[in-house]
Amino acid sequence: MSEHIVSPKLYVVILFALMLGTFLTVAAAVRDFGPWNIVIALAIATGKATLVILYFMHARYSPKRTQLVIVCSIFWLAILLALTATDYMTRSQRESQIAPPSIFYRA
Amino acid sequence: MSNTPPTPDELPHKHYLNATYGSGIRSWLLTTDHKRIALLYLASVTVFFFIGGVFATMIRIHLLTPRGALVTPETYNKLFTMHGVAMIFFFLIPSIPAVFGNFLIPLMIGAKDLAFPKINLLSWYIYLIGGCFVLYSFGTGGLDTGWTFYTPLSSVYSNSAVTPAVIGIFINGFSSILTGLNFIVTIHTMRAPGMTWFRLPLFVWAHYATSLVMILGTPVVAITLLLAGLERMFHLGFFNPALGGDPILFQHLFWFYSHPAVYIMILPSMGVVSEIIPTFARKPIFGYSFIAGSSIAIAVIGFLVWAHHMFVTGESAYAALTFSFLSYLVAIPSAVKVFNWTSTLYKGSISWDPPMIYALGFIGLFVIGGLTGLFLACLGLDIHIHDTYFVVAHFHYIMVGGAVMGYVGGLHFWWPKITGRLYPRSLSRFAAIILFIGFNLTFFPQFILGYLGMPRRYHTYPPEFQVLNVLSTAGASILALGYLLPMSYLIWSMRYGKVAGPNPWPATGLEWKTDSPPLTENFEVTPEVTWEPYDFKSRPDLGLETGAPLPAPAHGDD
Amino acid sequence: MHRTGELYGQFETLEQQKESATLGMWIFLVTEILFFGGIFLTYAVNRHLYFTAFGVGGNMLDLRLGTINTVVLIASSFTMAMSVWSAQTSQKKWLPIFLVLTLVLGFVFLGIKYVEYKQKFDHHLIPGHAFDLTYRMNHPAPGDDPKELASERKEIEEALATEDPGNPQGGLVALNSHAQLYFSLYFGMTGLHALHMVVGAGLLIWVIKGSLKGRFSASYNTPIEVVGLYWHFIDIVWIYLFALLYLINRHLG
Amino acid sequence: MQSQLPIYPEQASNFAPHVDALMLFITGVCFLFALGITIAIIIFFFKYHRKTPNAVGIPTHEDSRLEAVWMIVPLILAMAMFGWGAVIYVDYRHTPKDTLDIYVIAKQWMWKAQQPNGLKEFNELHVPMGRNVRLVLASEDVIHDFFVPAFRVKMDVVPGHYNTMWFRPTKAGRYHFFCSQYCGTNHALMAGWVTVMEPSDYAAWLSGSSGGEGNSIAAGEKLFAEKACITCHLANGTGRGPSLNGVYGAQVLLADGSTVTADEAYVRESILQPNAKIVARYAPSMPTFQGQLTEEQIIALTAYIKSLQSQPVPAKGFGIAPPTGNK
Repeated sequence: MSEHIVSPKLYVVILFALMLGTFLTVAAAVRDFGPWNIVIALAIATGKATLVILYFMHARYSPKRTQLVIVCSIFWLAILLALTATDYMTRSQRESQIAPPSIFYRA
Repeated sequence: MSNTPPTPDELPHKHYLNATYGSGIRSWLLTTDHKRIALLYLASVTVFFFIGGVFATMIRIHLLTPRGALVTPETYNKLFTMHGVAMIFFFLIPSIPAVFGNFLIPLMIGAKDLAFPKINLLSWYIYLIGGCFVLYSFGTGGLDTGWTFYTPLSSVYSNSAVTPAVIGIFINGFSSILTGLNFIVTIHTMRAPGMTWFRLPLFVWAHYATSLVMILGTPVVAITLLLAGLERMFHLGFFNPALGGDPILFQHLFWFYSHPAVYIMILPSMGVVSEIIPTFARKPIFGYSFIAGSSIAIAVIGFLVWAHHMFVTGESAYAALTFSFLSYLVAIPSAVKVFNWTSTLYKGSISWDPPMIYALGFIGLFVIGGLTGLFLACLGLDIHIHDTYFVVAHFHYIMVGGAVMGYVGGLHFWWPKITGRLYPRSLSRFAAIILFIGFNLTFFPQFILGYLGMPRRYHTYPPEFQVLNVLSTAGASILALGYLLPMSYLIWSMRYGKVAGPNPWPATGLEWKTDSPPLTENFEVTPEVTWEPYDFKSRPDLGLETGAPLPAPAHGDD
Repeated sequence: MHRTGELYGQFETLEQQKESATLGMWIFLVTEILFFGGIFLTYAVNRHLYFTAFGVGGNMLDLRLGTINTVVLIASSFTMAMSVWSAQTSQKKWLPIFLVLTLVLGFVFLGIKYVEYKQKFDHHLIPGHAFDLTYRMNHPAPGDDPKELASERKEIEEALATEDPGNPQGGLVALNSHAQLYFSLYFGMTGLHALHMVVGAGLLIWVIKGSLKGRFSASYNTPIEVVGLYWHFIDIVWIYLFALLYLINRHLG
Repeated sequence: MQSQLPIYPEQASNFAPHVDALMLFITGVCFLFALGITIAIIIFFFKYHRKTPNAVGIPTHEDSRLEAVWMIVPLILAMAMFGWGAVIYVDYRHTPKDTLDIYVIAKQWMWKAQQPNGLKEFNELHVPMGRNVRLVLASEDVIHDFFVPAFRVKMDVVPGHYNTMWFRPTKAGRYHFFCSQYCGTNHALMAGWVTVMEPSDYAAWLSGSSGGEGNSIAAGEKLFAEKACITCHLANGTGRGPSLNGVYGAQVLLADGSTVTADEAYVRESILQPNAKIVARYAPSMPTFQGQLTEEQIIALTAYIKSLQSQPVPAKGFGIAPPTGNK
């Protein structure tokens, strides 16, 4: 197994990219983009995380098996979040509109 | 009687049991030999099995009369909770993987040990520490939340020792994670030359799938129980509605692990059966790649079905429909396995050795357990049978009828390898039949009880349910005999049993190509695999159908 | 099992050993992802349910310190990457230097975290009976920026109006209770993260010792590589924590 | 009437026949599968029993078409089960518009229900036959579950949420309801009776004298707590006084060995002159309430104790005399 050695130059470039990302995300957070604020914040965070995984953690140069492990972990995290969301995002609003009678309040 | 060719008179001169690294007990407690660690697990899960078994016995005696014959409501609630916790977290989940998986995976793939022997020992110690916490909880006030720890009952209202139990299960989770991690890495990197993925024994495939569930599911239940524990200790509100939290979220997180955990229990058992059936039918297993693939499919689809435990919580109707649909999908790979096992018997040369009786018993019970799962996955029907004895019967068919039957069957199959000795053949076949009958008598009436509407976890019940409860208790006493019998003759055989020789059945796996009991290093030289799995025809070394005498008898004492 | 030099007895070759160790660490990180996944899900659901209160809570964090900490941790990830490079190229002089730098940055991070926790304690933002979202607003310390306090007051008042319109007293109870959920999650998530940092620091000390003895080189650097993976993972978790905990609702402030 | 050993509960709601039909379908399919597998295994087991010790089996080759068949056929049957179940489920979750709403509150370990006219009931629920009834469920503490086997309905009662369920009773009678989500110590005692009445009877019951009884039960329960009766007469029998569950109308065993029927007069006497008739195994520790209760309050307390008649008696800590031989 010949090991791929990433050059320090590339590490410095990644470092600057990550710093840039940090300032961008703070700058974006203090402006109002409505519902897009959270999307922007998470997109930048994901971009930063991807850089760390690909270069600092050498995933780009790793064997297929390691890459598969990474994809699997993201997939299972997505299962956890998405399938739970099927419940929370489709809850019927009817229950909350029931006007409770007085018996529902404790004396 | 029929076949008593010469057997070796003594065990091999040197093996893992008598190899000394330092003195007596220390050589066991500090061992990194996967085979010795397996035996450490065997001893400790047996302890928990008997603790859980005592609780189960008391539950069944209590339910003899409608008003409860034995204990107070508080005690009854503690009994079924502690029965569940001991059996699920400390017996069923570690049982086959930690005992047989540990012992056999390196042998089966031709490795000297697991990839991380020290971590392997560490996971046993973690298991022990977790176990001590849980025993501490049992001893100081017990536990009365149900093994599911539903909030806010567990985090606010229960007056029992919830905190140490939750900590114990949290700690124990890491034992499971490390075991799974060790198996996956070992199967990936430690295979002997020639041992390709599709030459792996199906037992190894099943453990690969099990390990996936262990590493992907266990961390979620660990964090969930940690949050519930913190909630109880510091009055936080993650899952407590009085403080704004959502108790349904706890159930989502809990079942994300705890449903796949059922597959941690049953997949290894399926692996055991997939070894036993071709060995005793003496022909290659039918549909190897489908059985291997179905293990992985079960592990993956098993993660997509958890909210079928929550159909009556008021979860969204869309979520319920999604999860019901996905739950039906997981039935297909299980069915594939059953059909392939049955087809393997066709045109086989079937021996009636004890492991085979256990394996066929497993199929019978697993079929009932699996098919009743179809009832529970059905939305329209689950509303009625949810949280009744129907569910209790269903999961006992899977976990006890399936997983434990496979465990005991595996014990009979590999006992000669583990100890180097044989056990009484007729007695063990008798025990297998007793176990099968006792089990059905105990749990089949509970299906009817459930459909009649008897809710689970009731210490007292309306009198019209008594007849079926008495039947069930009667069955439980037969079942208890079915467990005590193997326990006693297996212990007896450790000293007095006939010497087995390296390959008594004979079977085709690599584990049978080394001594019984094996060397500490497993093999004198790293083996090279040139044959397909379960191929008896191209294995002249087994001495079958070539006119040469069998190297060793199946069993010779009757 | 016997050990021959750097090769453990269960392995045939060093390559197989390194492959196993790296794969083992990656799989461990998978479990870590799902471990944090559970608490992220708890966060997501509660944020979905109590959007306003989580916004108010998030704005009570110190954005300046949070940003500095993010920079510190990213820098430490960089020095860790450089340590791996030093080991791979047998730069035995540089390796301990980069490792110690990583460790120092890690401690700086934990120090700043301590300062933040201390602040929250002073402002009565620790979940429990003393929790009071309005404490700082009503008991300003001498050094507090009046403009900041005024915006905090305005924000709480706006939030009260949405929590329970027409019932400020009930609204405050609800807001406090939901903000407590936010802070429970804040302490839970950052606390778990900090715990991982402490474990990482322990691992770093272990490899620093080895590096001073000159054990690691181009032919044997598995421990450095594996510790590096773990350290980068901690960095990734923080990148998300920063976005989710500190930046929820800054634009309203 | 049902036989001695029924295998399904009575069918008393609109859902029951559909659920039972579905049950029958799934049972049939599963039975055929299990039968097929069992017969195959038994035949192979005997037919291919090893003839000679060295015999090996004849390899059979993997057949993708066969595998496909036994994946697709079960899948089709499974989808049929899913579809049928889904149809019934949608019916469960789709509440009709014209419902009679009854509010049900669960707490450890009892049920309270409030009828549309404000009438309250404890561990009892009266519903008219043929009307669509919607229950709105709330919990004061932990998760409970309202389960009526005869109606084939069940819904969790989750604190912090309002869950609803609906059904249309189709057969007059009294049916068990249970709490089927484990909720702590007396989970099993958290059960009661649903009474399905003819609509006219129901209307009469709602407005009639029994309605007053319902209100006085509520008042009695309140008094039971206010006057601290509840601190000694714990329902689970662990208190200093006997549990009052099931005592009304039963024979009470007294300290002197005699028995007395727990009727209204006895209850009244026990409240006003507690030491007149001491229950066996209990100390005379109850204070008198003479002059502290109005007549109305005594009637309310009596009505409440009467309402506990249907409650399960705890295993220990009750005053009821053991049954005598001739009954």
